[in-house]
Amino acid sequence: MTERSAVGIVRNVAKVWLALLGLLALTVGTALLPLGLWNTVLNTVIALIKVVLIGLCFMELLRHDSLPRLMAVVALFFLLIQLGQTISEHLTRGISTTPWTPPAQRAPLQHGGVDAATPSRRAYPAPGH
Amino acid sequence: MSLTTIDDAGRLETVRLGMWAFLASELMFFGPLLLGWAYGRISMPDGFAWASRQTDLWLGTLNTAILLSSSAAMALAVQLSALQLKRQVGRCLLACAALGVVFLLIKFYEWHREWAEHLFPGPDFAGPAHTGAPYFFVVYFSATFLHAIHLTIGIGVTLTMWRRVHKSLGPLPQPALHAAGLYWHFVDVVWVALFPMLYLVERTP
Amino acid sequence: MSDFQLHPVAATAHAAQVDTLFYCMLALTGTVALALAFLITFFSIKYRKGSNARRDHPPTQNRALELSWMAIPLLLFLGVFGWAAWLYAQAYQPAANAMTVFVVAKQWMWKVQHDNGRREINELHVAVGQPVRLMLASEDVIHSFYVPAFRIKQDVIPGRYTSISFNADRAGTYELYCAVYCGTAHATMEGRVIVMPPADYARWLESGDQADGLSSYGQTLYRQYGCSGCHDAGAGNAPALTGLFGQPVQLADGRRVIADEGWLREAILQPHANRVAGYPPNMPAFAGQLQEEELAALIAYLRRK
Amino acid sequence: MSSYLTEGPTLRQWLTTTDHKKVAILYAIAITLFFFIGGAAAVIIRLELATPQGDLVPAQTYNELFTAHGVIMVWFFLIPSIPSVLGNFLIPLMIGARDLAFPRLNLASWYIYLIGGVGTLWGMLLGGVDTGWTFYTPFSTMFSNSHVIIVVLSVFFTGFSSILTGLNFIVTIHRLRAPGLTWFKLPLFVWAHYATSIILVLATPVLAMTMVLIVIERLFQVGIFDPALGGDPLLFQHLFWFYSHPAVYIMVLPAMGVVSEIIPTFARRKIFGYRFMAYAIMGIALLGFLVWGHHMFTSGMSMYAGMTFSLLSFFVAVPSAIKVFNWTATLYKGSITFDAPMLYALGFIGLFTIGGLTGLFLAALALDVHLTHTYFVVAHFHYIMVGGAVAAYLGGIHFWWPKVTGRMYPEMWARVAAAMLFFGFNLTFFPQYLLGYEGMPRRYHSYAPEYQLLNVLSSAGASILAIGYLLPLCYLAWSLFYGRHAPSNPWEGRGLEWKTLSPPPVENFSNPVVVHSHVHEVAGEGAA
Repeated sequence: MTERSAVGIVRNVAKVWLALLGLLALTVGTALLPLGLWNTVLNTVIALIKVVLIGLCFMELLRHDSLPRLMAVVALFFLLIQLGQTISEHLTRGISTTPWTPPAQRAPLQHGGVDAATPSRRAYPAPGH
Repeated sequence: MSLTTIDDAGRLETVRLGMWAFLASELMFFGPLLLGWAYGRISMPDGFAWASRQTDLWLGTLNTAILLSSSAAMALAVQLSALQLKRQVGRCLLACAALGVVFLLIKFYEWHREWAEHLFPGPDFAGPAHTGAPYFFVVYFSATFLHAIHLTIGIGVTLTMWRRVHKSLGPLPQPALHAAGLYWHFVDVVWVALFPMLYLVERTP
Repeated sequence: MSDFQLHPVAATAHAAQVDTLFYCMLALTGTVALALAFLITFFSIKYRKGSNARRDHPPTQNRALELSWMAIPLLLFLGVFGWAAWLYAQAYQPAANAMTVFVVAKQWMWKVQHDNGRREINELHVAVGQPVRLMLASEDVIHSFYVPAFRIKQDVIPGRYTSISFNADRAGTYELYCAVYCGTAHATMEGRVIVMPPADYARWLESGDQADGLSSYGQTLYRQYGCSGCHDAGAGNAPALTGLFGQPVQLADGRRVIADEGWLREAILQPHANRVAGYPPNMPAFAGQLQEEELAALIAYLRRK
Repeated sequence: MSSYLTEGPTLRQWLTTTDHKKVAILYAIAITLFFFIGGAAAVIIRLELATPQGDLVPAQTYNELFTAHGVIMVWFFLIPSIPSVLGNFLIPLMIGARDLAFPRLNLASWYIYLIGGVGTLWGMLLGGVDTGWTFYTPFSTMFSNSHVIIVVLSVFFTGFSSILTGLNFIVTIHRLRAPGLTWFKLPLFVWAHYATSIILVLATPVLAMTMVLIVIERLFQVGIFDPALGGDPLLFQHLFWFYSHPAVYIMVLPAMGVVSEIIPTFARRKIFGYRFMAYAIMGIALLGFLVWGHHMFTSGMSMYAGMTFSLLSFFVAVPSAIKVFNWTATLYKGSITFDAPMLYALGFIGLFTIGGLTGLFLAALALDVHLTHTYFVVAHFHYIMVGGAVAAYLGGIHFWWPKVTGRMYPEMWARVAAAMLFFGFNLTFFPQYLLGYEGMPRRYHSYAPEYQLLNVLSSAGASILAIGYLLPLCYLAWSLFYGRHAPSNPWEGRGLEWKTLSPPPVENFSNPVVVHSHVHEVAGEGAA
């Protein structure tokens, strides 16, 4: 790290802090608009910008040692793998009940959500000792 | 921790690397909650939107601002420590811990209200039971509670660092300060992700 | 130690195809394993310490060799993958004329509901050469419907339908197992699939306790629960259900779905999340009100309607 | 110079040590204990299965036994075995370091492990758990009446021991290598532990959180995985296998590392294709994260996801194949002796190959539909985990026994034990492949009579296996007191660990280590 003055440090941190608060205001502001799914997309993008700001400026990911950067990237990569593979399985699940139907007959998504109760489930005795 | 072959600068990088490995692990730890949320957001959008509207937007926003500010204080403490400004570093640490405590108090108040409004999932849940709203609140309470535990640990660590800085006679303990700072910022990063997930799903019906 | 046999009975065409794949893979992997065993034994003897084998210039690297024993297995693997995936897709593809049978699993029994209302427990009677499509539902934990002689297995999950198809081509009695651990008596959650010649099957279907057909039981429920009040009134505040089954439906949230068993089940239990475009959201949710068997009956009725 | 064993000999000093070598021994004692507890459960299971009727123990007890066997063997023996014992002891020695990067954290990992282990045993003593080690929901959260919470929390807790060990290894391997010891001079044992550590650090927390979610769902009866409140049981399986499939590589990568040290040593030549071996290790660690769904082909998950997972599973077999071929090629033009470690290593190659090849059957979709949830799977993963990982662990224990204890083990007995384990193992588990193909589901307390012949064979093999495991316990204990004193380098090994005394001094090396050329021709100025 290069030698810096205290004033310089305070000024830099203050800039980042104000940017973060600005982004917070932006994300809350857009959340009040009825954009449906786009709310979530916007929120995610803004949150990512905030995370990157904190990572680079506060957590000093730009320091000369590259290993922490590698760690952060690898962890994010595997987090996305987990999320991506599981969610894509979930989204394509309904299709599997009628596989290989010609495209004309195939609905884009036949899945109606899995949130249903099985009514009598507790009426049957659970295994006991 | 005796390391005979590593000088101080090397020690700092070793500790930073160790801390980052730990944070990578912590990030994956929150993964299942993120996945659970994404699953619910996709398959039960209405329930999630309804449930998200029950959270207190203004307290959540305030809390986010508080945590972002605490992170800035922590960043100041860590960066000023390189200049050996002992008093200023101590004050920043104290401010950081204090903001953390305020965050927790507000969070406790929110939980208290949500409990009173029967938003805790269970037999007397106040919302539509079969729409995914209870599922949302499972994620909400689990995530905020786990975050609060992390924050409590962070406050403890920060106060310990403050004591060490306050009492130290020699140069400031750079590696320990950096580690504490990284941990604090990570807790902040988690909240930055949780805030839109829990408070901002669809505020307007 | 009765009936010991190394090769399990194959009672469907699919089972025979799976066996072919199995034995081809056995030959392939067996060759590799034997070749390795031979090489290790041969080297061990030839290059044992003190032997007078030549040991000049032992290789430490050979890129061509390494790349070739990466590429060759990879190509073989891709072939095996394609073959197995194709067979897998076939197994889940029900024939057009498949007969639907509802199977409800619970700790620790299999309850079977035939189309004509005939019910059985821990037994499933089917006819030789009649393609069958099973709709599987669970009332409690995860179970798995496994018939080794058909080489099929499908987990049965609470909260939604899963399905599997088969077409038995040999009369006989075959074991049915629960293959996913489901609690204390898991090992005794067994049943039998009885494959009969068509004539015998027809006789069996008509004999026994002649309950009402599954769909007429469904019709009773349809009236009982007040479905007919809106759906048959033609008042326009609920979609008509006649001829609906198997047709595409446009939903209010923009999705287009096929009205199959899985979707109908969801639409009955969670009408708001599955509202048909152009209709008001005034149907009550039946989640928590209907038993799996009642659902099966309702769907069987809608199928006919 | 005094050895680490004579320094600080009181119990109190042992329990507060931060010396990586002593912590390794603490681990060795603990995991040996857990191995024999888990093994005892297996003995009762095999006795019960000798007859088709469920006549030895009640069904509920049987279910608790296979759960205890699985939980203890996976989390309290296999996962910590090679990394925490051999890795802990050897990584600093192999890279010329004084200790791990965070020695106190290392001791803390052991205590965390121990607390988790005691918690699990406590849960078993209270009456046990009947969910199977996979804790499938909603059975584990809504239906089981056994002590799920305490065991699940213990597993959660033990996870942190894994994470901290992995973190320690990563930092140590990055930061504490001796000058001149570049990445491609590292022993493959170190490479394997580096890859393992990445999995430990990144996969274990997912299991930990999944366990927390089980506790939340069970405690508050809210739906996360239970469909009654909108949950999805398959979500649990995704999360569980996201950890538990890479966990297989946590067990087997270190085993590959051990074998990659033993074979060149006893063939007296350099390993064939060092770089490919190192790449293969990293490749397995990476691909191992992408294939968890192959445990769920019949679970009702999406067919397209099934095909993706199946394809990726075939890819992960390629680096494993490279390793087997390269070990075999290392024998070519060697000068081979057949001491006990080498017998274990050769046994490892054979058993791992069979386990790996049968894994291909399970990766193939249509075959998996028939074979999954049956004894075929049981046989497959025992070939990898017991035939592979445990054989390599025992081989490694024998190989480095002189270095760790300063004593030689009795060679003849060790060879007998290695042979007994090989034959006992095959007799136990090969019949289970046949049972699986014939359709016998796993976790069955009683079974159809036509399966009895193969079950009897399996139980007979298990009795040989049991003696094969007790034998090393006896003669290794004996050798601690009566064994021949070991020289610094009894096997003419070429790694850095052989350049110091047996047993090593507290500081590991008397002089700082500098590596000049390839690791196998070290000109380090270690103690001598």
